[in-house]
Amino acid sequence: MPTLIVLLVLALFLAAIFTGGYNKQFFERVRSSRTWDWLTTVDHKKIGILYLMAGLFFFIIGGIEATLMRLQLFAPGNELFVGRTFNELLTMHGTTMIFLAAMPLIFAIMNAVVPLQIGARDVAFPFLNSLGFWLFFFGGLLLNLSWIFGGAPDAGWTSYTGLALNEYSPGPGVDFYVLGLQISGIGTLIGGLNFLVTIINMRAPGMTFLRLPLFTWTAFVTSGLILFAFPALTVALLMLMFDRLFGSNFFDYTMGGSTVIWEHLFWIFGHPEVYIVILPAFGIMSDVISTFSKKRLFGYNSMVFATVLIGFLGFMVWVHHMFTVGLGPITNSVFAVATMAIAVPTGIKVFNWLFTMWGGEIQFKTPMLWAVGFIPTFVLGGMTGVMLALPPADYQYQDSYFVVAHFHYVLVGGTVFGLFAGIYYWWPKMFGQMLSERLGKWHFWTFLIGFHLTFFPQHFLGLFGMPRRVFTYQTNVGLERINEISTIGVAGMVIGTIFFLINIVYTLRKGKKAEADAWGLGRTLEWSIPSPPPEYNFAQTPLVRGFDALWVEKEAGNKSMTPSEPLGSIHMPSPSYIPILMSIGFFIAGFGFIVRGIPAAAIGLVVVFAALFLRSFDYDHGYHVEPEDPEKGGKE
Amino acid sequence: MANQTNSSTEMPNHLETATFDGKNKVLGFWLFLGAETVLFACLFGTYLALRNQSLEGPTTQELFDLKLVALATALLLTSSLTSVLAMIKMNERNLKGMVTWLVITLVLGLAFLVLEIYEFLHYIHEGHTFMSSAFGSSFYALVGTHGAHVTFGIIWIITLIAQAIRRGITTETAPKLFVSSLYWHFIDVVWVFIFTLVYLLGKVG
Amino acid sequence: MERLRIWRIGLLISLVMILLAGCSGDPTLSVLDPKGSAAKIQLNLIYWSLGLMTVVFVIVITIFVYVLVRYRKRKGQDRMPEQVHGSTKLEIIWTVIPIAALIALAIPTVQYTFDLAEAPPAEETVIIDVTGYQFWWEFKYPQYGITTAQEVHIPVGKKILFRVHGKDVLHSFWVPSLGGKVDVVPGRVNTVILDAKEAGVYQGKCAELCGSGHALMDFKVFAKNQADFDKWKDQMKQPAPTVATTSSEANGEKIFQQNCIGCHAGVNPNIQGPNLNKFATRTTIAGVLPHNDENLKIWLRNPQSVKPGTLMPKIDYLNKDELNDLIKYLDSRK
Amino acid sequence: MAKENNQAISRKPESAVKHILSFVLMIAFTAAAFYIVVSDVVPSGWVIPLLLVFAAIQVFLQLFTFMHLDQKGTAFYTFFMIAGIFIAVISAVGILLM
Ligand code: HEA
Ligand code: HEA
Ligand code: HEC
Ligand code: CUA
Ligand SMILES: [Cu+2]
Repeated sequence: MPTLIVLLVLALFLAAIFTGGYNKQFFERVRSSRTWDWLTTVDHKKIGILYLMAGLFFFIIGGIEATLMRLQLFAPGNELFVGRTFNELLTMHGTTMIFLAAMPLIFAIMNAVVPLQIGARDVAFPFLNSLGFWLFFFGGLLLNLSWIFGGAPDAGWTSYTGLALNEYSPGPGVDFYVLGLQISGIGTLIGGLNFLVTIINMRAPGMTFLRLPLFTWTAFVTSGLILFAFPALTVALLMLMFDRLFGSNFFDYTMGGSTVIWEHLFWIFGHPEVYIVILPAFGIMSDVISTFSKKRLFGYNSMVFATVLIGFLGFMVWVHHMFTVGLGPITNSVFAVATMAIAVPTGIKVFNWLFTMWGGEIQFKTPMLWAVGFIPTFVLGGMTGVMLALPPADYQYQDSYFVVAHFHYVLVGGTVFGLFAGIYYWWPKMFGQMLSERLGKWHFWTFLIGFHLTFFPQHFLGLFGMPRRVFTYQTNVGLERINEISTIGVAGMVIGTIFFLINIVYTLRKGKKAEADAWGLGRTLEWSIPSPPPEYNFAQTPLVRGFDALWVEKEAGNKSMTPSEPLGSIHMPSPSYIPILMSIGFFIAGFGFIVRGIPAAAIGLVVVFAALFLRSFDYDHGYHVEPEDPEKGGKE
Repeated sequence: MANQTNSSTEMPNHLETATFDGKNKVLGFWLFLGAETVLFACLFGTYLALRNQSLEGPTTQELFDLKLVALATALLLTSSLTSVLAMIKMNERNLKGMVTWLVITLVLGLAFLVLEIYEFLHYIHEGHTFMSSAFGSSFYALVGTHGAHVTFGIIWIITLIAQAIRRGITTETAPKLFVSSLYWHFIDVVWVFIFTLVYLLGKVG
Repeated sequence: MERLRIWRIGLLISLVMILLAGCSGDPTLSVLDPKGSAAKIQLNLIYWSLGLMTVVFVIVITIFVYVLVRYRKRKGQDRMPEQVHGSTKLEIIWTVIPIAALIALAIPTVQYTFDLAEAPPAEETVIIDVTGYQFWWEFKYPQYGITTAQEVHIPVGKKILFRVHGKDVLHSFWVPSLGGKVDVVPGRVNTVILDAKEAGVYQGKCAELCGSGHALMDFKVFAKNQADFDKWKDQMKQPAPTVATTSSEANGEKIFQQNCIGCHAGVNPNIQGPNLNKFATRTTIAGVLPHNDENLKIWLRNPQSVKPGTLMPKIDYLNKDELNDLIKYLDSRK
Repeated sequence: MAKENNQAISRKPESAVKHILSFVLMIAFTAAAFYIVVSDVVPSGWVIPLLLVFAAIQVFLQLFTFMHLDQKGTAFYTFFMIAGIFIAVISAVGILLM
C-alpha cells in the first residue's frame, strides 16, 4: 500500500513532466523561479532565513501543543486530552521544541552571523550546509506527519524503552520519533561539522581565535558538542529501530537486554544537548550586552575559557538524570559533584555580563530587553539546576513538576529569550529592515510576565507532590489554584508571540530600512557591511586588527574596515538541487520503514544513493561575480 | 575562492591540502572521524554490557574461532598498509602505482568481507542470531556496523578509482582519495578494538 | 518607565511567592511536610541548598538592579564608557566564592547520599517486595506471607526496606511525605529505605511515564502503630472465608471463578491483576476510586473510563443481578 | 581565505620505509595479543590489561603513521581526535560499568 502511494506519486510526477511540462522552456522557467532559487540555495544567509522560518513554524506548533496541555491541566478531572492523547501532546511538545524549534533557530542565527563575524564569504561546505537544512526539515516533517498517520509518539521526548518498545507502544508513533529524529539528527551533525571547519579554516586575516566574537566562540563549542553528542543519539535510535522493526533485543529485559542502556545512551547525548541549546544563547547575550552597554565585553578570556569548560564538563554529568535508577551512592556522588562544578564557569559568565554593563551606557533596545530579562530568569533556572544536582534532594524532585519548572527556566528563560534577543538584534542584518521597537517591547513584556506566571508556580507543584507527565491530578491537595495560575500565564506567552508575528508582518511591509551599522553601536565585523549583505558578503576580505574588529577601527577614526586584498572577481559556489533530492530520498525511505513497506524504503534509499552518486561525479566549479566597488557607493 | 590553487605555480608536494577545498575536506573528515569514534564507543559499551546475555544460545567462549579472526585481522591490517602506500604514490603523481595499490587494498578488503560473511553464516547456523538474545543483537550491531563501513569504503574507493582514472591526480581528486584512505585506516583502528574487545576478550571471559 | 515595570514584576513574583509559601501543600503528599526520616533528611538538604541559592541570587540581583538603574542611558546623554578589559581580582573572587559555596553543598550531599543507601540491621526491618505493573502496585511481605495491592501497611517507627521489582515498563515508586523515589526497572531490584514517624495515610505516586494510565497509578501507605499493624497483619494472614454465607455470594463466587480468576489469582502468568483475596479491606478501587459499591460497578462496567489504558477488560456482559452478586462476593473478601 | 591558509603546508614527501616498519610493529603486537590469549604465558589477571595496552599502541601507530598525525599542521586533527577518544572512553566505560 505505502509503496503504491510512493510509486503513484512518482508516476504522476514523471507523467506531468513528460506530457505537459517537458520542454526546455518549462525547465528554464522553473530554474529562474524564486522558489527554485530558495530550494537549491547554498548561500548561508538564505539558509539562515530558511532555518529561521522553519524554526518559528515549529515553535508555534510546539507552543500550541503546550497550550493544549496546559488547558487540560487547568482543572483536575478535565477530559480534553486524557491518556494516550495527552502523552502524545507532551512527547511531541518536548521533541518539537528541542529538536525542531530551538536547534534550527540556533542554526538560523549561526548561519546568518558566524561567517560574517569571522569575515568569510561563506561557510566551508555550502553544499553540506544546504543538505543539513533539508535533512532537518524533512526529518521534522516526517515526525509531525505522525499526527495524521496512525498517532504521534507517546513515550516522552526521552522515549524510555520498556514503554517505547512495540509491546507497550504499538502502532507507528515511536517509529516516527525514531526515524524523524534520525534523519534530522544527521542534518544537525552535518551542520555542526560544517561550522567547526568554517570557524577553523575560514577566518579573515588577523582574526585569531582569541579575537573571535563571543557568539562565534559559542557557535564553535556548540558545534563541537553536536559533533560528539549526536553519535550517541544515532546509536540509540538505531538500536531502538532494530528492536521495533527487526526484532532485536537491546532493550527487552526478558531477552537479556537492558533499559538502562537506553537511558545512558540517551543522556550521554541528552545532557550535552541542553548545553548545545544554551551556549549560543550565552554568546548572543555577550554580544548584545556589550553592544548596548557601549562597552567591551568584560573578561573576554575568562568568557572563552568558561565556554570551553562548560562544553567539556557537559559530557561528564549525564547520570544526574538517572539518580533514581539505582546506580549506587558512589556513582551518584561522583556525578553530583561533577554537575555542581558547572555552576562555576556559568557563574563566571553571569558576573562578566553584569560587569560588562557596569560603567556602561545601557540602551534598552528590544534585544537588550531580552538580554536583561534573560539574566535573572536564567540564574533562577541555574539555581534550581544546582538544587537538582544533589541526589538526596533529587530523589524528591525527580520526575516532578519541579524539574519541569527548572528546565523551562533554562530553556525558555535561557534559550528562547536568548534567541529572541538574537533575532531582534540581527534581524536588520538578515533582512535589511528594523523590527518595530514598540511591538518588540510589547512582545517582551507580555511574554516575560506570562512566562513567570506559568513556570514559577510549577516549582511548588513539584514540591507539593505532583509528578510530571500526568494528564490530571487530585482535588483538595493544594494543586488546583497553582495549576490554574500556571495555565493562565500561557496566555501571556501566546499574546507575546502574536505580537512578534505581527511585528514580522508589519516590518516586511513597511519596516524602516536598516543601515550597515544598524544599531549605530556595532562592534563586530558583520556591522561593517551593508544590511542585508551582498551575496559575497565582503567585497574585499577585511583585515582584522583586534578583538571587536569594527570597534577597533572606529576608535582609530576609520569609517570602515581595512581590506586585506585588492578588489577582484569573487568565486561563488553554484546552487544545487542534490541536497533537497537526497533529503526527499531519506524522507521516503524513513516513511517506508515506518509503514513497514520495504519496497518504498528501497525506493527512498535508491534516491539517496543516486543523489550521492550524482554528487560524487559533480565537478561544478561555481561561478564568479564582480563585486561592487565599495568606494563607488556600493556600500550601504 | 573555494577552488583557488596555491598562489605559487609549482605543485605542492601534498596535493590533498593544496587548495582551500582540500584543506576543508581533510579537516572536516577528521572531525567526522572524531564523531565516528564516539559512535563506535557507544556500540562497544553496549556490546560489553550485554555480551554475557546469551540466554540459551552459545556463549562467546563456545562461539568464536580465533583462527578465522586472525586471518581477517591480517587481511585488514595489510590493506591499511597498501592504502598508505597508494597515498605515497599519489603524492608522487604516479597514477598507475596508486591505482595498483588501491586495487590491492580493495581485494584485501573484499576478502575480509567474505570471511566476515562466512563467519556470520556459521554463527547463525550455531543459533547465534541478531534476534536470539541481547548478546546476539549487540554483537551483530557492533561487528555489522563495522562490516557496513568496510562495504561502504569499498564502494567509495571504486568510484574514486574511476574518477582518478578519468581525471588524473588533481587537486580535486587528491583530497577525496586522501580522505578515503583516512577512512580506511579508521576502519582498521576500529577492527583492532573489535578483535581485542570482542574476540580475544570473549575467549578470556 | 522600564524601571517601574521591573519593580512591578518583582512585586508580582514576590506576591505569588508569599501566596504559595503560605501553605505547604497537603500533609499526606507534600515534600515540604515530611513524615519520615528520609524525607526529613532530604528536606534539610533542600532547605540548605535553597538558602545558599537565595544568598547567591540576592547578590546577583542586587548587582543587576544597581547596574540597570545606575548605568542606563539618560535622555540627551552621550558618554563614551571606558572600555575595560576585565579585572583579575574580581574574576578570582567570583570563581572562588562559588567554589566555596559548592563545597559547602557537596559535603552534606555526599554524606546524605551514602546515609540514605545504608541498609538498617536486618532483624529490625520490615521487608516489602513492591512490584510495579501497568498501572497498579503489588505489595508482598515475605516475612509474613502477605500479598496485597494498591495499599501498603507499615508499622510506625520501624525501618521498612522496600525492594522494588519491575515486570513490564519503567515506573517509579514515590511517597513524597516519607521520602524520595526509586525507579522500577525491569530486570533489576532496587531498594529504598523509608519509615513513618507518625501514624497516618500517605499518598504514593508513580513518577515515571509508564503509559496512558500513568497519571492514575496511585497507591496509599497506611502507617499504623505496632498494635494496629499487628492486628492488620493477623487479619491478612487469615485465609479469606472459603464458604459463601449467602446464595448471592455463592453465585458471585461462581461468576468470579469463571471470569476473573485467570487474572486475579495468578493463574495467567502474562496478564496479572491484583490479588483480590482481601479486597473488602481496601479503601480504594484500583488505587483511585473511593471504595463503595457504586464505584465498584463503574469500575467493573468500564475500567478504561476510570483509568485509561488499564489492562482490566470491561465486564459489561453481566446482567444487573449477576453484577450485584459479584459485588457481594467481592465485599465478602476480608 | 585567511592568510595563514594561503600557503599549502609543505611537507617532505613520505617514505614507504616508515610505514612498513610501523606495519611490522602492528603485526607483531597483534600476534602477541592473540598469543597471550591462546597460551598461558601471561598470568590470567594480566591478560586483559595487556590486551588493552597492545590495542592502544596499535591505535597510536595507525594515527601517527598511517594517518599522518606525526606531520606538521595537524594540531586541530589531533585535538579533535583526542577529544573524541576521551569522550568515547567516558561513554563506553559509563555504559559498561553502570
Ligand atoms: C538549556 C537547557 C539547560 C541548562 C542550561 C541546564 C542547566 C543545568 N541543569 Fe538542567 N535540565 C534541562 C535543561 C537544562 N539544564 C532539561 C531539559 C532537563 C530535563 C530533561 C528531562 O528529564 O526531560 C534538565 C534536568 C536536570 C536535572 C535532572 C533532574 C531530574 O530529572 O531529576 C539536573 C540534575 O542535576 C539538572 C541540573 C542542571 C544544572 C546543575 C545546570 C547548570 O548548568 C546550571 C548552572 C547555572 C547556574 C548555577 C546559575 C548561574 C551561576 C551563578 C550565579 C554562580 C553562583 C552559583 C552557585 C554558587 C550555585 N538539570
Ligand atoms: C525549548 C524547549 C521548550 C520550550 C520553548 C517550551 C515551552 C513551553 N512549554 Fe515545555 N517542555 C519542553 C521543552 C520546551 N517547552 C520539554 C523538553 C518538555 C518535556 C517533555 C516530556 O516530558 O517528554 C516540556 C514539557 C512541558 C510541560 C510538562 C508536561 C508534563 O510533564 O505533563 C508543560 C506543562 O506545562 C510545558 C509547557 C510549556 C509552555 C506553556 C511553553 C511556552 O513557553 C510555549 C510558548 C509558545 C507559544 C504559546 C506559542 C504559541 C503561539 C501561538 C499560539 C500563536 C498563534 C498562532 C498563529 C497566529 C498561527 N512543557
Ligand atoms: C485480563 C485480565 C483481567 C480480568 C479478566 C479481570 N481483571 Fe480485574 N484487574 C485486572 C488488572 C490488570 C487490574 C489492575 C488495574 C489497574 O489498577 O490498572 C484489575 C483490577 C481490578 C480491581 C481493582 C483491584 C484493586 O486492588 O483495587 C477489581 C475489583 C477487579 N479488577 C475485579 C475484577 C472482576 C470482578 C473481574 C471479573 C468479572 C475481573 N476483575 C477480571 C485484570 C483483569
Ligand atoms: Cu507507572 Cu507511571
Ligand atoms: Cu542534564
